Amino acid sequence: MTDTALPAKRGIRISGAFHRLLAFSGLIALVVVFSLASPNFMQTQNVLAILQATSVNGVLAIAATLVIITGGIDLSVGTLMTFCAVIAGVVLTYLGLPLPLGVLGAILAGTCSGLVSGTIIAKLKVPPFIATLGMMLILKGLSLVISGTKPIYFNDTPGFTQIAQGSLVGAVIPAIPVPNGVLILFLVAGLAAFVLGKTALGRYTFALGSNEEAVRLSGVNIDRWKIAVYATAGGICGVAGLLIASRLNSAQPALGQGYELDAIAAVVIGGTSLSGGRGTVVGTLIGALIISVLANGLRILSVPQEWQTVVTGCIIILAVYADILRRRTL
Amino acid sequence: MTDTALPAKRGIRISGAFHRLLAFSGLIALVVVFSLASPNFMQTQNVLAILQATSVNGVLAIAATLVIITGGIDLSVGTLMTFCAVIAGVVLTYLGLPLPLGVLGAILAGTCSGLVSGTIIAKLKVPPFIATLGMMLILKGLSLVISGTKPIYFNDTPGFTQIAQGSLVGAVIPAIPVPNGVLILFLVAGLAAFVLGKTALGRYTFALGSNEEAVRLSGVNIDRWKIAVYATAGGICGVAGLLIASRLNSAQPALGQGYELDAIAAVVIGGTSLSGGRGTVVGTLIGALIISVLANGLRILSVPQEWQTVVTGCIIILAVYADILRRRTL
Amino acid sequence: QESYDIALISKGFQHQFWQAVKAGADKAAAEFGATVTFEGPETESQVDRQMDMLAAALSRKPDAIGFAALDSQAATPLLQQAKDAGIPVIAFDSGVESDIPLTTATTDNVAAAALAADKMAELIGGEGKVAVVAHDQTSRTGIDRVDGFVNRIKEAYPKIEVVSVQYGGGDQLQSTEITKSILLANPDLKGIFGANEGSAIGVVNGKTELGSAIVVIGFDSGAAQKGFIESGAMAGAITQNPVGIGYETVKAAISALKGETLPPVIDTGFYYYDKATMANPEIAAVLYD
Amino acid sequence: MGALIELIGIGKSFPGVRALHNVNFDLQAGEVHALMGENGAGKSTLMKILSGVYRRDAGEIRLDGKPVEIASPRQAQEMGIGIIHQELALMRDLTAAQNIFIGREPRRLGGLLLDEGALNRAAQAIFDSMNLKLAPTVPVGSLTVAKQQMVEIAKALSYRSRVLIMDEPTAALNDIEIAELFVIINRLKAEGVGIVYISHKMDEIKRISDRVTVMRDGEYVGTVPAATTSMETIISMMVGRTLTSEALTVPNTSTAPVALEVRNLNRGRDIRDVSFSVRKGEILGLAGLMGAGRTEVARAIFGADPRDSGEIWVNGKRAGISTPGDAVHAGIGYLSEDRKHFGLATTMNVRDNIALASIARFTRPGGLLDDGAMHQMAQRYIGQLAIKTPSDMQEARLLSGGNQQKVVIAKWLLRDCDILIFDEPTRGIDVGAKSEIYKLLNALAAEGKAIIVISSELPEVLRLSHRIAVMCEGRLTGTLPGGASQEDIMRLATQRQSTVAEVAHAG
Ligand SMILES: Nc1ncnc2c1ncn2[C@@H]1O[C@H](COP(=O)(O)OP(=O)(O)OP(=O)(O)O)[C@@H](O)[C@H]1O
Ligand SMILES: Nc1ncnc2c1ncn2[C@@H]1O[C@H](COP(=O)(O)OP(=O)(O)OP(=O)(O)O)[C@@H](O)[C@H]1O
Ligand SMILES: [Mg+2]
Ligand SMILES: [Mg+2]
Repeated sequence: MTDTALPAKRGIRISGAFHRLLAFSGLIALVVVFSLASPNFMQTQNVLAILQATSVNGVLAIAATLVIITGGIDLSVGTLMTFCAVIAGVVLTYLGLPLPLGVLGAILAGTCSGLVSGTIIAKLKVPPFIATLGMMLILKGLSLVISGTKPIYFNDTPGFTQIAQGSLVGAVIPAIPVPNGVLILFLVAGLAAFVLGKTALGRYTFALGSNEEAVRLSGVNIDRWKIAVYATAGGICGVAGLLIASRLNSAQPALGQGYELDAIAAVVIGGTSLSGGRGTVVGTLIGALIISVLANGLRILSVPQEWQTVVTGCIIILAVYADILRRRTL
Repeated sequence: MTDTALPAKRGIRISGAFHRLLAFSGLIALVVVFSLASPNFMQTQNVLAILQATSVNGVLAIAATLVIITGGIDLSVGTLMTFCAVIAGVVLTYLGLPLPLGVLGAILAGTCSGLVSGTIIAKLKVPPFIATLGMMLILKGLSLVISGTKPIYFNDTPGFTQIAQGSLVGAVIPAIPVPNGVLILFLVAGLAAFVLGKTALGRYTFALGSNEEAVRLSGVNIDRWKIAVYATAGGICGVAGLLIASRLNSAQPALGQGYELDAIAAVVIGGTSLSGGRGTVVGTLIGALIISVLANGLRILSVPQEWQTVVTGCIIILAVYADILRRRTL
Repeated sequence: QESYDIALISKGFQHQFWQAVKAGADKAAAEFGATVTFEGPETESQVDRQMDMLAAALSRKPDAIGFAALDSQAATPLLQQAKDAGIPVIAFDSGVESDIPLTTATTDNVAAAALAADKMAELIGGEGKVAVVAHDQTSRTGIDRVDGFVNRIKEAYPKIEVVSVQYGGGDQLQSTEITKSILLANPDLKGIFGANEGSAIGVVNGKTELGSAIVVIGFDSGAAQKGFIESGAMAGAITQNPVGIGYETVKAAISALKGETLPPVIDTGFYYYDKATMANPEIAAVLYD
Repeated sequence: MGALIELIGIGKSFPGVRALHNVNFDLQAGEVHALMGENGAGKSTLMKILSGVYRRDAGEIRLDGKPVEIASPRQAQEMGIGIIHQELALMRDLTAAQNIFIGREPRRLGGLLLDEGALNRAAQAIFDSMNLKLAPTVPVGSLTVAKQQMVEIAKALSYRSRVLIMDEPTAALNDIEIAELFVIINRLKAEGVGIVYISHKMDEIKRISDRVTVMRDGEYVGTVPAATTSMETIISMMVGRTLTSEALTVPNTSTAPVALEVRNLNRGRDIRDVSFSVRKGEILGLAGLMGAGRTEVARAIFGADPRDSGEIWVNGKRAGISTPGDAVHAGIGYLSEDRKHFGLATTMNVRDNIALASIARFTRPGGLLDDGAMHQMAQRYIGQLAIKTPSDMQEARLLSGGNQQKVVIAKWLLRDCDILIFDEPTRGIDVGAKSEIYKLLNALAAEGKAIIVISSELPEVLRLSHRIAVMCEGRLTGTLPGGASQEDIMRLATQRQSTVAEVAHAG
């Protein structure tokens, strides 16, 4: 049996790597098409602009990925991001505390909000869709209340814009001034991939999405782990809040609603199933990149806005369809 | 054992009726609270206003219910509604054809679009979330393109506003001028409940959501039925398109995005599970009513808008939680 | 005989106001031999989406940029990039806290809304309850128009009370429902100010559905509002000059490209119009369908 | 020859697995042809090819001597080939009758409406013909696995096929129901229906089959007549060696401390005042008919369902168990009877499934998992239980039914609980592996663990139990010593409460 098992195992490994390579195919196809269509597309500045545009949605999508793998859904990622940005504004501008406390405040606010959602879902058994829809509205309202329906500017905290807009890479290699926001995206992605792949939290995330009842009957405290997943996702939304606030040098309290759809779209385009149990962070990153490459490319080509929407819709369906075909043939 | 099965069956029937009665409890609680808080709330006119405000979202939610029972999701209901309204505008205003053709055109446009979504989902195996997200964007863009990004007015078709705003009931009983839009909502609800309960299409709708693979293994052509469900839902969105166009006496091409969330929320508040296999039209109606009672009541009480959002979020969670408690104790 | 490539980044796209701005820009483009693109985010709160649009426009290396900032500060780094690349920037609709834009083609929304308040006071006889249905709680135009109206009432008309200010996102249907709630909660209401086109249409819809006779003052134009004013359902409306804004923006951009100097502000003006004055050539010129 | 079905040289591969290679099989009208083989031998795969679920890679299918292509379940149905799948394929939200007639609902008003009355009557007729007491209107999701299986059988019968494939139809049934099924099978046989019968219950093969085809590792081994071939021969064809079976030896555990004591357990109508105890080193068999409430007792002890009253004492201390987590913490493990819904995380791999109850043991400080140790652990159990899988990274859903069951068993072995409750532990497991599991349970008992075995197979209960507790209608009707006779057990298992019968009669 080992004789037949071994080559099989190797076969799987190869096709695994091959898979991952091909998963980029939709993205690569888009990049190639746009590069051919416009000489401006592949210029450093534009590539950086695309990456920068991906950072916020990418981080939100990573948060959504965790939750979706458990078989849940998080509609509150967008407004939670805003809420965290507002909290950072309160800490830094209204209270005048130093930068690290603002960063901590935002991430803590996100984690706490995630704890609340998670508790409502795990303990009260409210379906994730409803619990996070409710939280989405609550956080949206609270952001307006706390900020007094006005943007909070970070003019008193000079370093704040550096969080997303500065470039540590640019300081070393001036030719490619990758903004810190993009670094943070990759950092968060790396961390999330690590958590999903190597830690108990990650293993339970997949297990919950695969068969929650089986996990419960294995003696696992599923409530605790579920809450942990939502809290982690909340913390990640806090990072997204910092990124967007830093990019805009302000906490815009009305922003955020509708962003959950883009985030979830990135997750699903990236091959994560909404029914839970499967998913990868790399896929989500690719999904987020597909969305922003598409938006940027169509703009660069000066496609009229109403047609941009049509084309985006078509390409999203085609990209996912291509991915399905690929998996089927392999 | 039939001996034990029979009383159980009776038990289920009784608790079934009881259930349905209690399902209203969240709604009734809201109504009671608002009636006590404001003398204006329970006036005929305001009740009619609430019903009228439910009509569009209610019809969309019924469309979404069908799809959600199959275990799918339809994000395109909002923009499809707009698209159908625009088609009605083209038929009636641009082409100057008679009213019935406009009605037919809108419903046909919805059905065709549903056919397309359904085909993408059933034949290309694209997940419903992606397929309908794509359609949402495509339809949004097409509405703008077709209308030339301008509203289309129905001033040349005098009867058009009567579709939603006239009152057949009022003509008979002048004291309660229930707008036709509300009648249409209940008509659509009745039809949908009938289809779900009594026809093959309804049976397969539940069966698909319950265990698609089992249906396939039973030799049923699941693709055909799935497409039929999406097409039916599309047709219902066409009705919603007529309702909104009639209320606004115009097809507003920019409207529609975001409406899907309210529709899906109504479905889930109404107790239909997003994982498919279960759901009722009555529940969806109650869900839609809860949403509009809440919005109306808070406005009547002149609650500041940012707090309206917060309170809405809380009450949605509480309403669903109350429903869960009720089911647990029964 | 080159054709200039001008990118306009606006605050919105689908709304009639922005379509009118676009029409004005297209008109100037045709006149002066330029191509313009026109883009704007979904809602006026999506500041970051606007940044992405501006960044993409910069990557395209247009000859000039027109920019209607959703937030007065957020775009500063990108505008600096434009300046460094030698791309002239013209602000329109709202100003930017920056000296990079060469000029700003704009309406004074506060003053325009104050005029609406004056007209409202006049029409309801200087006393009673009024309400506002606006489009956006946090956008510049939303804030300015609500503040302009409410503050003017407070300052000049002590016997008038603004009982409710609610926001419907500029969505006609939602504004209709809001209006109905306000009317039902305040049966003695005298008038409502609809602070943009969608809100104003919603207010009239709500009023007609309930058969109320309150005074409605709208904002902007469009076929529906013009129709309402004609039929008397709406008393009158403030109009800006969106076509003029678009036209002046493109014209200013081309002047800049030709090296001409520009005034710091191009005031495109606003007017109050009603059934009587609608046909005046001066007014008719700034109304759009 | 006039064979109804001939499968010639069938081959089928899945990524990483060669499931079938050059397999031959033929079926005559009016015969019961048993298909035998170890877990993962390829029986289900072969039958899925015959019923249009999978496409074959190689070989030929002949129906009435003519080559045919079977591209979909529907085509198979149209050719008169019906199948009862090993993994239940029911729509849990629909009623029993709706499940049976899915796709063939009686209509009224010219096809516009479903005729629900006719549907239920037709289902009732089938149930009656099966001697099955089940309301057609009951939602299938609320039925126990056994009753779901009966619904599947009813569904297959309703097609009136010429060829009926039964893939482990009796895995979840008890003796009485099996007897009913065999009556049906004999009737069908007399009507000229050809039946393919897959089972791991060796006694059944002798009772009903005419011929036996044996497969091993995806290959055809041979076909023999059932009547004249000894069981040992068939088993050695399957396993490739002869098995030795040990007789039951009941150790003296009367002085061993009590490990688990259940006092006055109550839960609705399902559990009524159940009390019993198990000592260290003892295997307690829990016998009863379907619906007797054994599963309910096990779930209540384990904290999977809330109980109305009753106490659970572990090692002389009262254990406050309200969740499965509490139970596992107190040292109790429970292997569920329904592996698909309550046992396996089907989209996860074999390794993670085995580790599922013991993740904490592989977690290093900081929450990091020791994947190397998990791999070694998984390899150990894959070897010990002979789990047939290409690697420990294979998704559990891709394993054969019996191998999935082994994975769930491995999960609880790894967890190393002091008290183990096994609910139908050998469901769908082949003879070879079954005897391995019996040895394993004996060894665990010898180590001093307390074990409760729930089984619907009386021989299994008798073969394993040191003591046998028997349940009927939620009550414990008696406890028998190990080695008691089947008649004694059946007497207790049918000891209904007279009052209950009266109430039911009045209703
Ligand atoms: N869809 C699939 N993908 C990959 N491997 C599969 C798939 N289906 C079956 N297999 C593998 O094919 C082999 C044969 O499986 P099959 O289900 O036919 O076994 P079986 O003889 O029915 O076993 P059991 O008695 O346990 O039910 C097994 O090794 C199984 O893991
Ligand atoms: N999910 C359920 N919902 C409602 N009733 C149930 C459910 N599961 C079981 N029951 C009922 O509980 C009682 C006992 O259940 P069950 O058949 O599992 O007992 P058992 O002795 O374990 O039988 P088995 O022989 O199947 O192991 C039966 O009356 C059954 O109908
Ligand atoms: Mg099998
Ligand atoms: Mg049982």
